[in-house]
Amino acid sequence: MSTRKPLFGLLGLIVVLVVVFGTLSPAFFDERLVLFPLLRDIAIYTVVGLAQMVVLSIGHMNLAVGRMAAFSAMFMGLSYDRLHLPLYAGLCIGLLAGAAIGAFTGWIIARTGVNSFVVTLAMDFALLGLIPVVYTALTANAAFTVKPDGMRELRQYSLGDVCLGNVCGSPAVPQMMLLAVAPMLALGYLYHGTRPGRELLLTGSNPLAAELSGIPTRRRVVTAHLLSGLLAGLAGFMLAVATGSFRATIGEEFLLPSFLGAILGGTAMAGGVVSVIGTFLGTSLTLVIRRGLELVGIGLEYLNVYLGVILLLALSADRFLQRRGVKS
Amino acid sequence: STRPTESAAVPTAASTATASGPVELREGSKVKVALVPGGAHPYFQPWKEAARQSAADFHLGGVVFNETAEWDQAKQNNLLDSLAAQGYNAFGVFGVSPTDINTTFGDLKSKGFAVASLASCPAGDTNEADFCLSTDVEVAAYKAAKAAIDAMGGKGVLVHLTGNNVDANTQRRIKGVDKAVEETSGAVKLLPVVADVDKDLQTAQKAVADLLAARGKEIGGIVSTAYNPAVAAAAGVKKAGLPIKVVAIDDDPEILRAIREGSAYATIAQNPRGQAYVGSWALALLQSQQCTMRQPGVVIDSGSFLVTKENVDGYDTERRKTSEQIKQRFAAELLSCR
Amino acid sequence: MIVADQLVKVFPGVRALDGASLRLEAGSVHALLGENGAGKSTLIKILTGVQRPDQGRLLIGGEAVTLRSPTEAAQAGIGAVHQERNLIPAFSVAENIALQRLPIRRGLVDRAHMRAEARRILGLLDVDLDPDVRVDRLSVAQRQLVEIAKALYGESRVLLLDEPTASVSPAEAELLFTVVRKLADSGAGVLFVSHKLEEVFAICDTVTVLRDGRTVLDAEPIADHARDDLIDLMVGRSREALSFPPRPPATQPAVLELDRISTAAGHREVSLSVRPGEIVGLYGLVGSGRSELAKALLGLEPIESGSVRVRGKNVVIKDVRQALAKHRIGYVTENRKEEGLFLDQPVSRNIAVTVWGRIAGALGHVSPAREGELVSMWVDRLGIKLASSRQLAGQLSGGNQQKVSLAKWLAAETEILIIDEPTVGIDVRTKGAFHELIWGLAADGMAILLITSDLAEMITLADRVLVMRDFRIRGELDNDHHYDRTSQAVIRLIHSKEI
Amino acid sequence: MLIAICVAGYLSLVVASGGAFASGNAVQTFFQFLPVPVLIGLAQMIALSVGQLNLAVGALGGFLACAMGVLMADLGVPAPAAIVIGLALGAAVGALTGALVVFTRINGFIVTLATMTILIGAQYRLVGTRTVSDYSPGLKEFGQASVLNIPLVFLLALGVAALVAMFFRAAAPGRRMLASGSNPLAATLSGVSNDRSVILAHTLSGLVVAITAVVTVAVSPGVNRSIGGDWLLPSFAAPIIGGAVLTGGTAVVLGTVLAAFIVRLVDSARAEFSLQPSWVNFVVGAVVLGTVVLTRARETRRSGGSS
Ligand SMILES: Nc1ncnc2c1ncn2[C@@H]1O[C@H](COP(=O)(O)OP(=O)(O)OP(=O)(O)O)[C@@H](O)[C@H]1O
Ligand SMILES: Nc1ncnc2c1ncn2[C@@H]1O[C@H](COP(=O)(O)OP(=O)(O)OP(=O)(O)O)[C@@H](O)[C@H]1O
Ligand SMILES: [Mg+2]
Ligand SMILES: [Mg+2]
Repeated sequence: MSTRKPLFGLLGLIVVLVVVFGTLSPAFFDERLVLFPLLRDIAIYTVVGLAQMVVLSIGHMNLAVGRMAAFSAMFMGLSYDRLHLPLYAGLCIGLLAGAAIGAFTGWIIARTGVNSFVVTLAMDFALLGLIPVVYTALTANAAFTVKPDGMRELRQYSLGDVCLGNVCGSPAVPQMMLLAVAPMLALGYLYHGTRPGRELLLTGSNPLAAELSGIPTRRRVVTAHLLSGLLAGLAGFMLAVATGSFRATIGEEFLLPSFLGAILGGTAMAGGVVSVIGTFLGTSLTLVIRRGLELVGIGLEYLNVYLGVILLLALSADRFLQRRGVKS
Repeated sequence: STRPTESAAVPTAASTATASGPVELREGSKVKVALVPGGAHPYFQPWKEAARQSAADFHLGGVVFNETAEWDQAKQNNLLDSLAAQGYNAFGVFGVSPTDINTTFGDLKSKGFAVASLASCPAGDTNEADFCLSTDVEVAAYKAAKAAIDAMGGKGVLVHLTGNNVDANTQRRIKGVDKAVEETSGAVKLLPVVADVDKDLQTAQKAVADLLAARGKEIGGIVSTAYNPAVAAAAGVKKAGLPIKVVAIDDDPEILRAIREGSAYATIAQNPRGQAYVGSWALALLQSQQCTMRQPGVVIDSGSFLVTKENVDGYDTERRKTSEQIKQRFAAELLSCR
Repeated sequence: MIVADQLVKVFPGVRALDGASLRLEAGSVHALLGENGAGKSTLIKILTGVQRPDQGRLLIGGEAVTLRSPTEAAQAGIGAVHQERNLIPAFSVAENIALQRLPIRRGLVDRAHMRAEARRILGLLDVDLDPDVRVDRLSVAQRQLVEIAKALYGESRVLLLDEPTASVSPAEAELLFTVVRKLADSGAGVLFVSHKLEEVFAICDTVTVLRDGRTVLDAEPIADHARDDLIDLMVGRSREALSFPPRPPATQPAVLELDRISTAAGHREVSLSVRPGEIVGLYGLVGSGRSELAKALLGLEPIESGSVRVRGKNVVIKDVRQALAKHRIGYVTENRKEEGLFLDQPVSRNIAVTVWGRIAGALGHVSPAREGELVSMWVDRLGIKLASSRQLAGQLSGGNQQKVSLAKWLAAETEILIIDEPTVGIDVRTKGAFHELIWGLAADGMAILLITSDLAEMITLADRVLVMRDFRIRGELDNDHHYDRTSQAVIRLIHSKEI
Repeated sequence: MLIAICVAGYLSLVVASGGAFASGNAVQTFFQFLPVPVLIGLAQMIALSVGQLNLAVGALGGFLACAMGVLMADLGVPAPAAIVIGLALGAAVGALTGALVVFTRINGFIVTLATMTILIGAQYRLVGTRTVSDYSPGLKEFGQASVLNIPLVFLLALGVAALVAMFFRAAAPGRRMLASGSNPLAATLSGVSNDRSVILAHTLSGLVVAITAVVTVAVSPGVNRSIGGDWLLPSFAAPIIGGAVLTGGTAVVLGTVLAAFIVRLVDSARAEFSLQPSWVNFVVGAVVLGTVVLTRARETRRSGGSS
């Protein structure tokens, strides 16, 4: 059972869909208006998917991804608004906050042994209570609207603005993509090349056997949730930069896409199997479908229907071809 | 009835006498207007009709109504980009997130499009769109609370039901209601606001029922500044048979029906049709380079109207008149045209 | 009555069956022998409709059939005990037995009938089990008995038993054999897979031997073959003689000492010690508390009183990681499926999990080359049969899984090793190799505590044998590796009234 | 344990409200809004019993509620016929979902997510942004009716819960579903078809969602596209707090009902004490965690590993 095959399937699906949508609406290849924002979205939601993937790797879930992103973004907003920190210093503070809340959640799970679903759900509610309190106390409009230097550039600049001599990158690729590529590389290395990463997978595969093999399973549970909080925070930052302000509603839409991206990409719900590239491709697939439908001009009457149907058809076709491939 | 307040700009003020005469759109066929609400909501339904009508009346290249933003600012931004890629070049937008929408407007403007903020203005003091044509939500909420307080006889206990607590517009509505209550200097007591009950009809219904079960006897009036709680409050009060005055917002058929049968006392109707119709026209003038805004980012009130059983059948006439006046005001004071 | 003709079954990377044939006659007990990974279980899965052959035919009563599911096989009168335990933990014994065909009355499950039927079958096996108790409350051996009862449910004419005695005590196995004989005498056909050749000779009439998925001996009377012939046939070449060079008596001070340990699990006043270079056997009937003692030692069960000394120092071990990293103690579990293996993970990771701590560099980097080297070394040394080290552990044959479970702890290079039932389901040749290996480890100075229910194994390997009953040590004897003498002494200790 | 928390919670509310909470009207209001969480919890629990998830509970419920509303209000279909159509439609969508999971082998999570998206779209197609309220007064009366201040719809939900409990306890298909959920391989070897279990689970889940939709149509002032939008998380929370396991093999009907009860208690407390919504969220978080930790602490240490 190699894990390569489904990934090629996903990639193929994406290519086919891009070609179809591109034919139906040539505007699909508009670098500035379509590809750039599409890739920016893919970057953001890939990070969201990774935040879920790391907890799925130990067979847990994080229902508070969105709210952890908001929590983290709140600290970023605070440090820009109150401490007037530069962009990346604030980012670090926010990421620390995200990692802390994630680690705390993981610690509760490890200590009590209560199902991660329940703990993260409870954490979601608690943060849902906490965050608005802070925002309404500190801001007029439930958002930190200060824009530190560099925020606008980060939102708008593409690789086209990065040149080595005369060779410039593609203007279709937002610089923000780098913020997704970095954690992808880091996680890929973690899971494939290092001891803690593999221990996460084994903890997910069979917690009892992991414990009996000398893996510090509790510590791994904390690690996974810490990473999840950290990545959620990063995604919150990226979304805030992309939309304009650090607000309480950051991350409200993260929950389902976080699972969708990871699971489409081949990460197992039961734990033990992850795919970083898969998460990227799974996320891309869903966003390409949505963007394509939008460009073809589908109204709300049909948008969601088509979205679901195309997803099902595409995946069924993929499975069908795969099975044929195995047989022949 | 309610008295106009100082903060509610009266749109009719100086619009009849114009120096330059009526402005006619000369060439609208190159202008394609996209009307983009924050998501699907009964409030925006009149935009659809207005889109059709303005396209016909002003011979525009096209007017599209697209509600697929699904109340997500990132999705809305994408949608706007997609529409731009499809050739739309003028945008009337209800921003999902009032604190973020200026960024979106800025992006659109920098790409050379005409942009109007419709039905809601950006939070804060600046508006990066060419103009903002909307009800002042704070004023609308204030009027609603005022109406409820009047109906209660100026004293008693009032409750405010509203939507997403961390939305800037919700905060404005809360302010509006608070202000109306403060003006009674203690005669009316306001219970803690019940927010976050607009997600779905059942949540709203449950919140209303629990509220009535716990406090029904003391409550004299309910102001709902969101759709689902309004529907639920009208039904809940009717079922409980309590003499509570319900004042709703907007004029969805369901709410008008409640007013007709008496389960709701009044509603504050806004002017979505006018926003879309006049907005499209002004956008076309701007995008076709025929006119420019004298004062970019200006905020124009599209009007709000108290609807009770008495005027439920006639308020729309008044509203249409208001729209016409707004159009004249654009011509007279807001635009500078070649 | 049932014939498999030239079956071929291919898995990615392996030809599990490659022209395997089998003729099972009514009224006989037929042995199916072969090394680990020879394809025995695969053949049984095909006969029960769990898997479909890629080529070849199945004939029942002379007619070609296709079995599409276990239900169809059951309808054709075929019942089976599969190698892996397959019970629903939260269901009662009775319901597990009857799951194949739940009795229905008025649209609902007829529990009274189910219970009565379960009681009848358990009675047949002379097993005293409450049909209403949940299966997850049972010990490994009891579960095995339930599986056997399950196969007998529904009056099967053909009974396929895949290592049914792997983890039951000799007495219980005896009972099973009586039932099997009775069934055969009444005209049923029984296929019996076991790595315990004594059993095979005791109850089987005919024998088929598989090697690498091919039938190399086709349904011959077992009386025509000597034990060593059969082993040669399975292995396919002459075996090297086992060598157990004498080990010098262990003289160094004990590295592991338990002093009057009492645990929450129920152990009372348990004392024992193991020296470097010594193999101490812990024998007892199933359920006597040996595995739980090992787990308590590793911190998985609370120790209530008494002390544990490692290398002379009093220690409190919190978890396995500490045991491994700090005290260099390892534990090979008896329950490979639930506690030993990561079934959905590659074999390489299953083996390497204990060595990462040792080979990881900065930032926890694990060198793939280093890891691969270690893994392939242990795969070779234990003769683990696999397509590649990236194959998932769950795809290995039962015996090979057991080897992986052991390899993990051998690779860990601990100084103290507790081995719990190491050779369950392991073929004769490998068992010999295992024994040699364990012997060699002790000779190299490792302290070994061996828990096994296989008395022969115990007597082959142990220097001293401790006998446990009801969570207490009932006595200790020095082992002179003389089977009859020692076994009698052990049995006497087990059944002694009080000490 | 859950029962103790329920009773204690209810009593303390009664005491805190100075007895008002025990009054007929308050009791009726309390139970009026319990059937929906109970039923969606059960629908989810049925899917969980075979190790599946049903992300489409809310979307299917909303779609069916709107479909029945439209049938009655716009097409003039009589209420009983509309209900039968709704129930059949729910079961059919469930069966189709199950069949998709089985035949395409696509992860149930993805399949139900896709059907969820489709159903949300369909619901919007049906009603757009309007609220449909002009339907069968008889049905609405049923929604408001009660005996001894206990609403009929609540009794209906209890009846469904009892049937579901009975199904899992004593009916052969129910037992087979649990076997599949608990250990698919063992189930296969015992002649249980996991595929059939999965299809049956989705079908029943769809049917229970349809019953929820009927209740919703009966108790709501009207139906619109927001119906069902907030069901997803509660549908998981109830069975999981009640003790269900995500990997399958458990059916905890009583636990699901009690968990829904606890969440409803918090709701009522919010109104009783005019709590800020943010505080309510805090309280829900704390109560959920507290309940589960207590339940967990009571369990013997020996059973099972973590999570
Ligand atoms: N699902 C599977 N996928 C891949 N390979 C498999 C699978 N099942 C069995 N195999 C392979 O088929 C071969 C035969 O396995 P089988 O289980 O039949 O052996 P066996 O004779 O029963 O061995 P043992 O005595 O160890 O139980 C082994 O090499 C095994 O790895
Ligand atoms: N009938 C039973 N009901 C419940 N639990 C049982 C029963 N029989 C055994 N057990 C469990 O098994 C434990 C003893 O098994 P343990 O594995 O420690 O013994 P063992 O001597 O190692 O035997 P084995 O050879 O089975 O490993 C008991 O403490 C108990 O928890
Ligand atoms: Mg086998
Ligand atoms: Mg044991």
